[in-house]
Amino acid sequence: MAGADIAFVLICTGLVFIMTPGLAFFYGGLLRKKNIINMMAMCFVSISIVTVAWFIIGYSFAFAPDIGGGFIGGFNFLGLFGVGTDAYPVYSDAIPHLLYMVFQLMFAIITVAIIASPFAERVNFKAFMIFISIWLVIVYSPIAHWVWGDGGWLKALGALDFAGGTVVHINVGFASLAIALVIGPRKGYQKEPMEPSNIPYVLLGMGLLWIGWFGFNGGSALAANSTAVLAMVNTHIAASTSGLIWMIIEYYKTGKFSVLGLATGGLAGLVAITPAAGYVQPWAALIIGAVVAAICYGALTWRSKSKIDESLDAWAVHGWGGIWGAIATGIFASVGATSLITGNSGQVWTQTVGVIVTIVYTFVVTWVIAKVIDKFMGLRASEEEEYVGIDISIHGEKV
Amino acid sequence: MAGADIAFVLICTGLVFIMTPGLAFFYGGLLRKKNIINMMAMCFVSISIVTVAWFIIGYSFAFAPDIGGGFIGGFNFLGLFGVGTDAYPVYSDAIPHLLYMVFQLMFAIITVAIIASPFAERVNFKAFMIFISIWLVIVYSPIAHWVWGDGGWLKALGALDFAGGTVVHINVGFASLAIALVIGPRKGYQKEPMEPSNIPYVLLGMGLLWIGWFGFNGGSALAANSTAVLAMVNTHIAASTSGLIWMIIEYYKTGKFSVLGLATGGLAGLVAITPAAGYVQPWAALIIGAVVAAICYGALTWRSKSKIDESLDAWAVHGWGGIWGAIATGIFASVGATSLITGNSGQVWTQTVGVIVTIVYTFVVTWVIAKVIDKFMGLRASEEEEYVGIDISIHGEKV
Amino acid sequence: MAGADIAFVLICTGLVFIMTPGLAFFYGGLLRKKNIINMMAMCFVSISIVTVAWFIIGYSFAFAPDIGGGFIGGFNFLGLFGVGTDAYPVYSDAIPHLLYMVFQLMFAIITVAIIASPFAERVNFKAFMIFISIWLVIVYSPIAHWVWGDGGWLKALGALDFAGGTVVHINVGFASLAIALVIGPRKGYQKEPMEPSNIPYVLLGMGLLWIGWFGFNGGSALAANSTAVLAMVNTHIAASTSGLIWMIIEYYKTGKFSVLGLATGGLAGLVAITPAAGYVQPWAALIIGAVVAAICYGALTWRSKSKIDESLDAWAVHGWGGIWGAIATGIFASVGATSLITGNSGQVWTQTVGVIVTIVYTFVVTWVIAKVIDKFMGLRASEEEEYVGIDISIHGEKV
Amino acid sequence: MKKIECFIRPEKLEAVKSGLFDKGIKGMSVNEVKGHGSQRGIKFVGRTGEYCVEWIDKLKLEIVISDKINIDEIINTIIENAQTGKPGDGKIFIIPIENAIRIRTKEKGEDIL
Amino acid sequence: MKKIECFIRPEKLEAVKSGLFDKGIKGMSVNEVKGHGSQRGIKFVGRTGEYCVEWIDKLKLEIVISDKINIDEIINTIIENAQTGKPGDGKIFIIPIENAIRIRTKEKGEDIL
Amino acid sequence: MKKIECFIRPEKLEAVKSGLFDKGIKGMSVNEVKGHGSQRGIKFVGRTGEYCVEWIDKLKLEIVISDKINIDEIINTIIENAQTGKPGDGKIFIIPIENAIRIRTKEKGEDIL
Ligand SMILES: Nc1ncnc2c1ncn2[C@@H]1O[C@H](COP(=O)(O)OP(=O)(O)O)[C@@H](O)[C@H]1O
Ligand SMILES: Nc1ncnc2c1ncn2[C@@H]1O[C@H](COP(=O)(O)OP(=O)(O)O)[C@@H](O)[C@H]1O
Ligand SMILES: Nc1ncnc2c1ncn2[C@@H]1O[C@H](COP(=O)(O)OP(=O)(O)O)[C@@H](O)[C@H]1O
Repeated sequence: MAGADIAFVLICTGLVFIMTPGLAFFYGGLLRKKNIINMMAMCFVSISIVTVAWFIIGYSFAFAPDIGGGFIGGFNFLGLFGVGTDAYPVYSDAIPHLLYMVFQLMFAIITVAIIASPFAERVNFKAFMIFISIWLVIVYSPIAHWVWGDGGWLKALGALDFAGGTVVHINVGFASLAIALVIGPRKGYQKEPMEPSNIPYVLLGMGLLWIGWFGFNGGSALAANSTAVLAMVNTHIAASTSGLIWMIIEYYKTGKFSVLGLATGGLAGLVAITPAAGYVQPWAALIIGAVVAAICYGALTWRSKSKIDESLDAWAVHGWGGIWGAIATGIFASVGATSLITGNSGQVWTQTVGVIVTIVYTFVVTWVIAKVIDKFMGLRASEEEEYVGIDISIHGEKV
Repeated sequence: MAGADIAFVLICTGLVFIMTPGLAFFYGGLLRKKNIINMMAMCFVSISIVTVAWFIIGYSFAFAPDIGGGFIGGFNFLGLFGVGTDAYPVYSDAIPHLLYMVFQLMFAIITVAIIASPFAERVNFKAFMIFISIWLVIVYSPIAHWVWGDGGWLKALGALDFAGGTVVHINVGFASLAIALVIGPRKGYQKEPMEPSNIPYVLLGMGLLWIGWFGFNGGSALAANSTAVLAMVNTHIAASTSGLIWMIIEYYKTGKFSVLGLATGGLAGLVAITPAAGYVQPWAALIIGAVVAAICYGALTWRSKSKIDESLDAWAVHGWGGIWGAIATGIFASVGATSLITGNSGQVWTQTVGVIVTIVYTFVVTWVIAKVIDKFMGLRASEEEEYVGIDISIHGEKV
Repeated sequence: MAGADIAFVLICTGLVFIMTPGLAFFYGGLLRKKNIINMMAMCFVSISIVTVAWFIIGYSFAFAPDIGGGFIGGFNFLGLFGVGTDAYPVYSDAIPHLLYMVFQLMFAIITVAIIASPFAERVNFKAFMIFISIWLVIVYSPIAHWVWGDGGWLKALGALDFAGGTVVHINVGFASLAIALVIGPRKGYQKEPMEPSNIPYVLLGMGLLWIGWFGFNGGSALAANSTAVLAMVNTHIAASTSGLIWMIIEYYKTGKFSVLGLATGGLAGLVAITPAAGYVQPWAALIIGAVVAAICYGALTWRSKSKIDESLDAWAVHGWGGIWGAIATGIFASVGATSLITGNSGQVWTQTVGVIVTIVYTFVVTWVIAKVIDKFMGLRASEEEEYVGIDISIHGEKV
Repeated sequence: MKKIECFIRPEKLEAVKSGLFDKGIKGMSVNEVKGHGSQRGIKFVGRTGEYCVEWIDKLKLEIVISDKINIDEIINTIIENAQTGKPGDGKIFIIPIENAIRIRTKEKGEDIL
Repeated sequence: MKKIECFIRPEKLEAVKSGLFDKGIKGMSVNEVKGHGSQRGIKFVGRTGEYCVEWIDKLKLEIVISDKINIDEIINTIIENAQTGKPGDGKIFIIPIENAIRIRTKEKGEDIL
Repeated sequence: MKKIECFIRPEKLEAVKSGLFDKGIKGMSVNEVKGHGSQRGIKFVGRTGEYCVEWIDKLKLEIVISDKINIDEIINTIIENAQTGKPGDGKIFIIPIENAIRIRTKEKGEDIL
């Protein structure tokens, strides 16, 4: 084991942690004043619930040796049994197994927190807590297993996913879509304006997400090395470019320079570069960032005119940003991997398989979980609670 | 000296630093609007004052070689004389002495900032500044010396305190209690509602405290090694569990899911795991976290019904969380130390001694300092200043 | 290359990054409510624009081998061509060249963001974006080249600038002054009160700037070593002292303890220690911090009574803080460099030359750029936009 | 001319507004107030239990109407849209107005409403 | 019926409210305003010195009372509880009210107050 | 005595205030409201395009004046300083006041204004 790598991954874990409070502000600021606390509560409670569930079973399902078929891990790491301070060379021989576990835990937390998007302003909080406990175990853990797990089938297939484009972003994007369809739109959706109530919160969140992403992508090298540096540089370039392009597109449409556009674009860039971060050259990061702005801008525009109230656009930004990122990895990968531009045209296809299977799995299974919970306890708050605002009615608090 | 350890402890120092601004928001948000800035000012001025006092004399009293009896350090490091960029192997041979000094400084700062709790909404700011200068030198430094100092008596006794359960939390908790008794309750306490005015600030503070605590507990290993990893994992698990349990307890009492409960519980978990962080297994962290939620919940409930206006509950959360953490370390320590569960039942007793002596010392000495200052210049703002709000009347500023 | 150094500089890069969002809050909170978002937008857009410009040409002008005369770098690193994951020993053999590039990029970003000061509350946002693109390339890059670049003339002269006192602070301070003179005061300046609308934002920004500065100064050692530790300790001491002194000066003038004074003083301390951080002893940092509070306090007082609406005082704080820091380095440097106190009285003179040339260059060139842009498209928003507030009129958003 | 001042639950604003627009009202202003009345306060949750906030968020709606409009109809519209039947629904007050002027045009009197 | 509108110092709200409750007043509304008057402004402290804010935070309290209540007594209660004797204590204005309606029950007139 | 209530654009406050002070007005109060009227709403920009906010920020200015003052002059002053000529300039309403009391001194009547 190496001190430098331990130091690096440990701090990166902290940075990924801070993304979730960051998301609480990013998302919270986009909502109406009466539901800000609830959104923050969903993000913060994700930290607690995912941690406990990961401890008990989530980590084992994702990262214990495969039980056959590459679909899911076994029970070996139940209650973190056997996960100690020695290295576990299957994943890394440079850092303690516990560190790998907690780094991965932070990924699980932020993924689950992003899923708060379609629940915004109308959630039955108790149902949300139950939902995410189940979702973590039967959606997130398996997909993480496929891509990164010991024996996972997508890994075996050769799919490239540097820091979680598939596992985190496509997954959460399409899960959010499924939930949005089950839970239905907010009362007054597209009739009343539902303007963002606190733009500085959005920007604070953006700042924290951005620095967190350095840990997310950089740390995914699992070592303080050149790959980590490359990943971090690419992350920054893609986000910067995407934010700028988004703002400019919007300027041509509205004549205003929207800082929400700048932030949303930056986020899209961060998403898109995630699977590619350690595999591509900086110039490719610039292109990936520029293109994702256009793609997600289109997706978000379409969504916001549709009947689908996927309120904070996890689908448009994480889903579509993730898809483009996965494909782009197949196009541009040139560092420690091959791709279209280095003559391996099959990689795009492999990436596409990963994308499609993930979409189908997460969409279908999430939809079923949501439906079942909705049947038994209702995913939504009562109409009156929704009117008054979730903050007061469910949390007994207000901003 | 090792680059990895320097890098690690240096960054951890930064993380511990950010806890104090975090606390400013955590505490500030819990107060009425007219006193938010004052609370933040107390936290930020603690940074300045403690730094200067630490430079001049505080570090020397805490960490210079003992002057006999294990009670206090001498004058060797006055003005940081002789504290240089070489390692000082008494504390660590892996990092420069200056780095150890500044890491410890950040601990002193956050401790002093927590003490703002009983001064909330009624402080004579000038008296506060004088109070903390004295308190640092004659309460904090000696206790730090006992536990961690070269020749400290509690260290010699074999008391375990990984990252400051006694020095920081029990100490500040009972000091706050003493101050609360001297300064007396706010005008209107328990008559008028004194509801929290900015819950998002509380959550922002929580996020910063949490990531800071990774540096606090992880960095206390003073090296980028397995112990640091274990400490960090345990920190995260205890906080997550405690927050969840607290929120659930409160749900059974009120029918609401309070995010303040989630945050306060999380904080209690962070406190309780502090002395145990590098000594226990993750499963024990889970238990420590779960139990502390109940203990601190009880303490806070009792306190808030009592006549004691220890306004932000440093006593209930840090004091009681620290006590439980210290005892729990005696029960569960199994990594690099022995305890009840590994057959060393004496450790619980050793821990108890540490707890009791700390409580008595800090309570008595703090009480005396507070009384004396109160006599000479008044700890409290005038009644009119309190009515109008400390922000406007003492700082000339308002939110 | 060394893992520890990579880990360290990479995380420091993240910390310097967070300074810009921090500045967005620091600056934003000082303005009237109707212009907060605009200020944040200027800071965040600086991230995007500087990143893209740095990628294309800025880095090359600053750090590519000199094209002769020590004035500017050549075109070798255009589009980051040849800037890869290998070390580039001219700057450091411990870290990848890409890491050095991105660390420097963060410096460029924060410098450009600080320049938003004189544009506050009256900017034509489009002109701002064009302005900073040009300014980066023909003001920032050359000055960075002089001081740190391969072949830079000030470096050759022996000027000491540890982390950018000249390049960042003096530069941006006098550039801001030039812009303020061109753009003219806000409507109602010195007639209507323009009170700060969100002091907690200022403090949040301060917290982020402070921790970021650990990365800024510490990371400038480009290695996890004793110099980094010294730089970080000095940074903290200077900031703490300066904040305290500023608050006390103001207390004697107004009878109030201004937290804005504490924060502004802290910032001045951070600025002043920047060029000296790794070269001086902690006691010197204390003196540097104490003195800068008085100097910048004077400069700010003078400025705010003058007709010059350099609205957020980049000139008074960064400009004057930087000058004092540069001179102080010539007085107190004793670690790895010589100075007045170690018998090298010429160093003060060398420092002075650096200061003067930088002031003249940045002031003149910035003034010209500003004038030209003003002529062609107007640096200022229209009168009506200024009245209504830039947030609504240019960004279509409001807090 | 009369001014109708009514104190309503915040969540009823959109309904009341739409109702009034359907009756031909064109102008109105609203602001956030805190009220005391027969509604005893709202329970909020703190760190370890409930506390009661006596001052309850309400909206104050001000609508100046011309005498040509049937005021009872307007009142009924407000009541219909703001009523929940539980304490705290609020009150409506009618205040005489002597004159009204439109700033943009300097026009005076009922017709500007 | 009359409406009492008074502008008071924010820190006096609780005292005034309690005083009024003791006199049998049940309903009132309050909101935050900024005022100008004989009080010349409040001094605040900026980065290097004082500046004066002319608009001072005040609370506007609105209480509609029935004619059965002795209005002078109410006014005195307010004055007693809101007075400091220094400029800026505020003013009380009395405004006629033509009618009052309770939204919850549709009741009209003095009795709903 | 009369109360002038006017709804104006927020950016016009300082101008209106100065104008009124020049006419000898000493006291006034202002608060933030949201209004609906002939101005159709303000366009804001979201993540991918515009949306319209119907409720527009306005300021409500309240000035109680003594009958000794020429009210038309005051109204004209307000109009002059608040007018832009575009929809949304706002309205002025005149309301009768029965009495006025200064809390500090208990004085009553016109002279306290
Ligand atoms: N006499 C009054 N004067 C001014 N405002 C009042 C008065 N009575 C009630 N209000 C306002 O109306 C709101 C609702 O009144 P409340 O008495 O609680 O409900 P209800 O009318 O259903 O009995 C109060 O919160 C307050 O804002
Ligand atoms: N003529 C007025 N019209 C409306 N509000 C007024 C008027 N005069 C005073 N006020 C309000 O009362 C507050 C206190 O008034 P002020 O004149 O400062 O104190 P005092 O009544 O003690 O002389 C002002 O800040 C303002 O809000
Ligand atoms: N009948 C009314 N009652 C109360 N407030 C009104 C009324 N009409 C207008 N207002 C207020 O005046 C503001 C401006 O009015 P608006 O009709 O938009 O402009 P204009 O007077 O130029 O036609 C509105 O936003 C609202 O706050």
